[in-house]
Amino acid sequence: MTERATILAGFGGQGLLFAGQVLARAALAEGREVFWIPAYGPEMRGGTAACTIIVGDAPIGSPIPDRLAALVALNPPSLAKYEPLVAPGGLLVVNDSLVEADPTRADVEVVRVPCTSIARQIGDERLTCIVGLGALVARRRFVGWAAVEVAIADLLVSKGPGVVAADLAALDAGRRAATAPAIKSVATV
Amino acid sequence: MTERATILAGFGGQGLLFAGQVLARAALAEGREVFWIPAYGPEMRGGTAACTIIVGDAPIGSPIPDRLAALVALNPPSLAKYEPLVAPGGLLVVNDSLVEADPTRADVEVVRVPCTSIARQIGDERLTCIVGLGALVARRRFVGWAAVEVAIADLLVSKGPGVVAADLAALDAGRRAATAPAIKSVATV
Amino acid sequence: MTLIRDDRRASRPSTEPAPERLVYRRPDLLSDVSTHYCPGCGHGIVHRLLAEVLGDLGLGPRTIAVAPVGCAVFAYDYLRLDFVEAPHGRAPAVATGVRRVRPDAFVLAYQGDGDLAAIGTAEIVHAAARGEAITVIFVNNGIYGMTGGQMAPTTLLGQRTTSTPGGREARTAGYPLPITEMLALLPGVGYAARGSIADPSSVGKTKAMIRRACEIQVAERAFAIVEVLSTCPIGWGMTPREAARHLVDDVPATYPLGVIVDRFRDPAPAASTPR
Amino acid sequence: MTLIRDDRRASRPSTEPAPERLVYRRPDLLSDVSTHYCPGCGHGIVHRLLAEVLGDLGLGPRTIAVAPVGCAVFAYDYLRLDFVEAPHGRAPAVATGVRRVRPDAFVLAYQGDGDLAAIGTAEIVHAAARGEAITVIFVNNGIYGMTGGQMAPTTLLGQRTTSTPGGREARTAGYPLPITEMLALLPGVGYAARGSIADPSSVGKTKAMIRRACEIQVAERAFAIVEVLSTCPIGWGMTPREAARHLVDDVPATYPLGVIVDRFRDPAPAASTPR
Amino acid sequence: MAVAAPASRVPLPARARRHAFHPVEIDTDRCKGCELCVGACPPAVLALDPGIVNRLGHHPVRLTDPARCTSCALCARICPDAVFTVYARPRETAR
Amino acid sequence: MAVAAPASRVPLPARARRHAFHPVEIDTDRCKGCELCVGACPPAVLALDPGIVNRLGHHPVRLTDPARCTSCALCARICPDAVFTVYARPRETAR
Amino acid sequence: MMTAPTLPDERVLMKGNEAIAEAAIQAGCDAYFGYPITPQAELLEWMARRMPELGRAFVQAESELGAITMALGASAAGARVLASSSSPGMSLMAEAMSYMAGSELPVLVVNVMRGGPGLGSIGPAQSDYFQATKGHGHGDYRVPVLAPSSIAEAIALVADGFDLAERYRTPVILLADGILGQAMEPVDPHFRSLPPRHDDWSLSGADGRPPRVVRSLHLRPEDLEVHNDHLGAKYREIAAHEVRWVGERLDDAEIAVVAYGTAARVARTAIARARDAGLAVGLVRPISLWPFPSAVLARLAARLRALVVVELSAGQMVEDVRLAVEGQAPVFFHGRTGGMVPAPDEVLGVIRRAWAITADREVTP
Amino acid sequence: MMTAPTLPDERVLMKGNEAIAEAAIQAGCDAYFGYPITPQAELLEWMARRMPELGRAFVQAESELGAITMALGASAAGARVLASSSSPGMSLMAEAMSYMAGSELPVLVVNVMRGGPGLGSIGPAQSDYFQATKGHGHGDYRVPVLAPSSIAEAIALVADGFDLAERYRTPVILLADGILGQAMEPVDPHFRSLPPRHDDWSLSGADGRPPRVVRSLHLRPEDLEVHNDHLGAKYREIAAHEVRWVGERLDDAEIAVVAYGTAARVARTAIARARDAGLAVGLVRPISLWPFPSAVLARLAARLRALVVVELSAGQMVEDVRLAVEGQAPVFFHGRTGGMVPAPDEVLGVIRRAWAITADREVTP
Ligand SMILES: Cc1ncc(C[n+]2csc(CCOP(=O)(O)OP(=O)(O)O)c2C)c(N)n1
Ligand SMILES: Cc1ncc(C[n+]2csc(CCOP(=O)(O)OP(=O)(O)O)c2C)c(N)n1
Ligand code: SF4
Ligand code: SF4
Ligand code: SF4
Ligand code: SF4
Ligand code: SF4
Ligand code: SF4
Ligand SMILES: [Mg+2]
Ligand SMILES: [Mg+2]
Repeated sequence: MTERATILAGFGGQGLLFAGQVLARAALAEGREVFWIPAYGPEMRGGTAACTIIVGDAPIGSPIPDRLAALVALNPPSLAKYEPLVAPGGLLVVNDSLVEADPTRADVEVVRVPCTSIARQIGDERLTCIVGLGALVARRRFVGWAAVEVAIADLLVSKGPGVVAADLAALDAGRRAATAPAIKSVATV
Repeated sequence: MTERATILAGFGGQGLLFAGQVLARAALAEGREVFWIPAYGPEMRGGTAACTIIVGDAPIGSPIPDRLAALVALNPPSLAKYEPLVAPGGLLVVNDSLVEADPTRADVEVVRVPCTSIARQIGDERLTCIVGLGALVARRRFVGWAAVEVAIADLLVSKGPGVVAADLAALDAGRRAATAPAIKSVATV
Repeated sequence: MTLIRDDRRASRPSTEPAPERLVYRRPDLLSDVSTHYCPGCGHGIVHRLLAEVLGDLGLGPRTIAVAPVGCAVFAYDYLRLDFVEAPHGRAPAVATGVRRVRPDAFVLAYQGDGDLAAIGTAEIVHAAARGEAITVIFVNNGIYGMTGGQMAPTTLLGQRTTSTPGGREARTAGYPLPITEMLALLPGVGYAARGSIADPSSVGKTKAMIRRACEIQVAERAFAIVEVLSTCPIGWGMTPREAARHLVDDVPATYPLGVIVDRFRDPAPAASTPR
Repeated sequence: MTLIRDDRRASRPSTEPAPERLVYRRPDLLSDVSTHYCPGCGHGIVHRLLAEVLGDLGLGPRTIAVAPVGCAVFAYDYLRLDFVEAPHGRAPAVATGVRRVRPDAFVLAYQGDGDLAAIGTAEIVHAAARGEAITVIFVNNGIYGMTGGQMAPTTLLGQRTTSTPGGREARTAGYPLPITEMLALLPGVGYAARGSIADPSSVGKTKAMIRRACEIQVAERAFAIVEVLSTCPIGWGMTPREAARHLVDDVPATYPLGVIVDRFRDPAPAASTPR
Repeated sequence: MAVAAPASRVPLPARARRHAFHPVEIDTDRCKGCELCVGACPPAVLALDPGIVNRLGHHPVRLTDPARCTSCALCARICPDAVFTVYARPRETAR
Repeated sequence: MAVAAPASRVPLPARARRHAFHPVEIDTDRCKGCELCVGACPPAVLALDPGIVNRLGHHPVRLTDPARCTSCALCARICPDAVFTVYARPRETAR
Repeated sequence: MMTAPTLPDERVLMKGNEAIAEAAIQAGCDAYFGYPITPQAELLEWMARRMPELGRAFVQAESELGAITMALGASAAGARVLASSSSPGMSLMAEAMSYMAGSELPVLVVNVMRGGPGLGSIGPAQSDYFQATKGHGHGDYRVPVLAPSSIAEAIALVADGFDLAERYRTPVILLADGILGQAMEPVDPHFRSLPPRHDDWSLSGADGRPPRVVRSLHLRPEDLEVHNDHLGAKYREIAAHEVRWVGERLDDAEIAVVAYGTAARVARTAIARARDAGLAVGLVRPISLWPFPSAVLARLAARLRALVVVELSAGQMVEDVRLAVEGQAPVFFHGRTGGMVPAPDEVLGVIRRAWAITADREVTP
Repeated sequence: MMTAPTLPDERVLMKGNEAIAEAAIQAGCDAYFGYPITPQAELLEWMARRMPELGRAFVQAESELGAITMALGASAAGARVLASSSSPGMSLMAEAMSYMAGSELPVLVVNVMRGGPGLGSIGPAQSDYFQATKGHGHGDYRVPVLAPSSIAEAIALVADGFDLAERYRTPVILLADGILGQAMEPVDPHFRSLPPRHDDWSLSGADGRPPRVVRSLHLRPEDLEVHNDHLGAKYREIAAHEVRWVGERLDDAEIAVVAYGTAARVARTAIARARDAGLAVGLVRPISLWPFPSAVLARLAARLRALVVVELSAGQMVEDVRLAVEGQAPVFFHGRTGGMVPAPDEVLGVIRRAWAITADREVTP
């Protein structure tokens, strides 16, 4: 199967749904099949939130993946809830700013990125998930990097170049954090 | 089968439902099984009305009889509507005051009784159907005459002796009309 | 003799010349059949008034009417108008659906008091709140006629019905509902009035109200309602003449007659003292 | 410093001695959990006031409460009271059912404005018309919070919501519904008032209204309703503080604050001028 | 006693008006005998006809004294069954 | 940057009050950072703590200057999350 | 009509609607909520008179929505509750029925069925079978449905219905039709009474105990699934223990007519005529429509030459018969709709046709 | 979310609720009536923005009762009408659905199903199958039910739904679930448009023609039966001509999974895994739930070793499958409820079990 499923999960206000849309739109631009779905519901408001994106080369089957290619866990409950779904060899991006605990899985690749801190440094906590997305795409090319950048620019065109620039900066910071050896080593702490 | 089905039909205001109850209660008093049902509905209000009574010796089967032992038709539409249901050899009491037409059936016993005129003479058109009932019971002892009289007295006990007397008079007038040879001959006109 | 002059107008549909010396004849918009209504039932009078007014205003061919569930469910058999049947109480919503897709139609809803003031409370309140451009004829006979004379929200205190055999008691069965006064509070309501059909003179005034309620829809595209106090001799256990007398003597104490609001004549609603 | 004195009373449930110098503490009837409400949501304040008043009056152990469908659906998780969940809009009917079989209970219905003033219009009107001895807390935040910020019947003209993206227009979406004024017309309504939770002083006044609405049920066995103007920062697209400001500055022009009727103090209802 | 009469028999045919003036035509077959018109008629010239039962089972109303009818049409105004057609007395007789 | 703290860590333990008087206890874990209390506090001694993200994901409110707090309880009156416990200054210090 | 309250010793004539109402009263019904509709209005009217006399709760609600949610509230507060309506009104109760099933509230709801769809007619019908037994409200739930075929049986099933409702914490539907509602039959006036309702979950105020909550919301799907599993287990238990049906003349029958309620009475007359004509025909009369007597039909089907289903509908219960029979025997259907009731001779005709068509089927009665 | 109105040439990502709304608009929907409810609120919100832009009718009603009866009125007046809701709101539409079926009014109604019963959860579910296909409202009527399994298919079925509704003068239900409503998928933005609605019975004012009446009342049972017979004939015609289903990998299949909508997607993934594991499994995906593809299942069952039914319910469609199969092959069922969705591996497990249990059944694929 060529389907690759990703879950982005954390607090509301971390920009999860938007980051998911960026990923979906990038896949669309590449002519791939894609499926995007938020965890919807009132309990999500101000509480936890999540978003699933499945990218594939044929129409997507099951909308609820049981074998995740990647998980971006931006707060502690998300890690606890979704870690078991990650397929062996899958990627786990953990928000080092808010998640103290270490993942329990040994058969997945873990990347710790201080997504919240980075987002704040760029100036907006709502960029947290874009940072995570940068880390994800840096490590798993489910979609091309350029397609992601174009998707951000397209989706934010009405918000003006400043916003686009901030999002691209967050994306890139995530990429750098996920590829810098210092950060990578966190996974083994 | 020991079930005997009767339909009383005519205008609202002729006392159909009450006459039906009299018959049902008489049967009950005799320890028989009985089933009473009005044709219910708004079209009945001020228009035509009907009431079915089935008397038997075992629990009553079909509530809608297709073989009537007797029909009391107090206005023209009733005769037209229910005449075909009368079983061969059945009894047909026709209100001579309002029904000009003759029944078309040759295989039933027809009795013409001027029910409305008799009721008026007694003083209340609402007695019309009791007159018809008198004629019916005179010719077909589905229930005993005494049981009918007792039923009338019981049902009207709260209305006072005057009302009971009027009803009994109507009942008896119907009996007499149905047994007087002059009236009976109408059936053959 | 205003009444007669009214009648003469009513009997002259603009399309054909008035027969010489004709004072009153059955309006053309009434179908040529007998109604199923009980003797003396007020619905017959209200139907006739509607036929007269719509005829006078030439609205018949533009009218889409909504029939209620209640004794007037067969209104479509008696009025020569396009009709749609609404589920019990939903006539104002059905009328809204019609209104929104037929901007040129004259939209009429006919409802009884059980239909409008009980099960249909939400629909009438919100059609009024939206200022839906419809005309509602609300026939209040203080009872559920069709189902056999049970209490309606409008039933008078003390009134015996088949579901208040000891007379309506406020403690258990609540108070009569002045729903037209409630609706009159809403800014979307262009016109709200209460008439009666108790006697020929009331009938004439009610006709004028119905006329105004129709004109308001056409001219102002606002919501208009006429509550018509009516009789249900059968449900009330009275002769038609007793019922008419009761309607004159007893009912208006709870439901005062008159125009409650006419926002296109007098933007401030008449002060209404609810009981 | 009435407010503080109020608070001190609130913090002293009659059963245990007041801790020395305590000015305010979380009322006992509030459960020891976080709510799911968004930051700054007015429901939290109203819940707290209810907990305080019921605690003050010692009504908690007698209360059977009815939860609405709306953001406050989880009220039973936050208030230590017996609770039954009503289908959307039917809380007054559910409360009626409870009322009729539990004469000794204190019966409370909590409803949002979509719940009470839209789908539940018939139920609230008729519970009020019956003079059902229940107390209704009606949280009017002018929007459907739970389903994502759509227009409610109470939404202000011009207000943008997810279902009035260009702002509510009377022509197509109708006028704000002054339902509490409508209810106040009904003789069965013992008490109807409108408060707000915009600032601490309004909160205090609202608490007094809620208290009166509870007392009326107990003492007079009449229907009582308090409409609480509240905020939905998420639905309004505002920060909680902006929302509170909007509630002070803009909302009362459409929904004036104050007691609309208190039939056991002043049998003639206060003249209310609806807009 | 008369039996229910077919529609054409009882109401006054319109033509008849030309000969003896009748201010009121009554569609007898539709009358339900409610007597609202009876109560509304100022000169009291309407009454039920107990000798007739119409197709609906009612005793219909009858104009008892055409000469005293004022053509006021109050009967028509109140009749729930729109049974009446009312004519004013022709000018030559009326004035 | 501090990670979300367990409930016991941040709120001022009740015992502490005996030593240094703190007029206001804040159940930090339940605070949603709405700032309604911040706006309502007359001496403006409440503020969000940007250094903390609590279990709900919010920056909770903090009493910035206990000494200037008047124990007016307006914060408690407005807080939708019933986060506050307010004490009046003990007599010996207050008067 | 008749006044039963005095409880005479002999049989009395009672109208179906009134008998049902009085049966509920004798069974200890604490509260009634309804809204007028033909052909069940007399039930409400009986309650309007009797309940206040007895100091019990009666409310004529503003609508069926109001009535059924009042019932919901009263049941949650611990009362034994009756509500009643007829077809269009039942449709309006769909949402609340689903809520009550989800909240596990015992309420007995009477549907005196009339012709549909829509406003239809007020004649007797059985065309709400699907609604009662399957898809009325949303979600996975079932409601026990009891269908009397005489007024005496209706009286008995009222008490059974309350009993079922309370034992299993579920709404129960008593499914009658216009004929049963409007007819009078002799009944023994000594109706069954039940001990007062008792439970440990209903609401009375959290006085000296933790608060109780009655609700159908379980926002986390995980929780709702657990709840649905619990409901499912309950439904399986009901299906295992609460099937009710009556067989008549089945011993030597080669054809079984399957019919309930009024249709079963017509069938009984037709069967008598068939027997007179020498045809070995019997009757299966389901009384519980859910749970449906599938097992008995499956067993019978194996040895019958045919089944003939008679309904006052276009064919609803027949689906459950087919589902039970699973092709083991041919299933014939005869239905009348809209308020029409088949005549016994009409049903006899269908039996004869089934007899003729299946003449060469081997059966071992 | 995305704005489709500009109709770009390439595929666009659209949220299911919004795609359904836009598809209706492109298909020529004249009027929309709705009431907010999760998880279909975005459908209403899309309409709130787009319909006024286009000068078409949009009303957020006071309730689902209001919405569906506004739809009734607008349809009677000749408009192409969409209404939408989710499970609890659908329950409130039961009476009006019955009226519209009786009055033969074309309206497309979307149900974006959520977990029940009662308030339940807002998670995706398929537990309104019974309601949609059988007993929703009272009386003998049926409603065509179309169940998409992807957003692109939902778009296509919207136009088909209007078309069916108008050709047969009937309400039609589009049965989706929370996942289809909330998800985004790429779609071709060129949706099908239909010619304007046309008929000779709807209301416009009796101008120069006799008055027309739209109604469901036929008070005389004789008349109502004639009307029901007419409806029945129409339903038989629909059943004969409008069955829609898709088969996948059935040629050599020994087991067929039967599933619709979201469950079918899970099944597809499970079937792929089963095939990887060497099991010959195919998929029957009903698209029209009524009329149900019974004939094809009956045909298939004769040559399969088993059928596995997967639903997001406690078992509803499975009854129709059993009814179709009539015991020719064993029918296994797997359902999740309350908003839970089975994982593909879970379904794979059921397939494996069915495979194992039926190992000794002779089949001729
Ligand atoms: C949903 C529903 N509930 C109840 C009924 C029964 N029903 C028919 S008419 C009616 C009320 C009639 O009262 P009203 O509206 O006052 O009209 P009236 O007959 O008095 O003119 C009722 C309750 C119905 N048809 N549908
Ligand atoms: C029958 C039904 N229709 C719609 C809904 C969806 N719904 C849930 S809450 C709600 C309205 C909430 O608004 P409001 O009552 O104002 O409460 P708030 O959330 O604003 O406090 C709606 C429409 C539902 N649950 N049931
Ligand atoms: S029952 Fe009442 S409202 Fe109905 S027709 Fe008879 S008199 Fe009129
Ligand atoms: S959506 Fe609005 S009403 Fe609901 S919890 Fe959030 S702020 Fe409060
Ligand atoms: S027109 Fe006037 S006077 Fe003549 S019958 Fe009629 S009411 Fe009487
Ligand atoms: S008012 Fe009309 S129906 Fe009544 S008695 Fe007079 S003519 Fe007949
Ligand atoms: S008690 Fe008053 S002064 Fe102290 S923090 Fe609260 S609002 Fe501010
Ligand atoms: S009002 Fe309450 S929740 Fe809001 S910031 Fe202040 S303490 Fe926190
Ligand atoms: Mg009425
Ligand atoms: Mg709200």
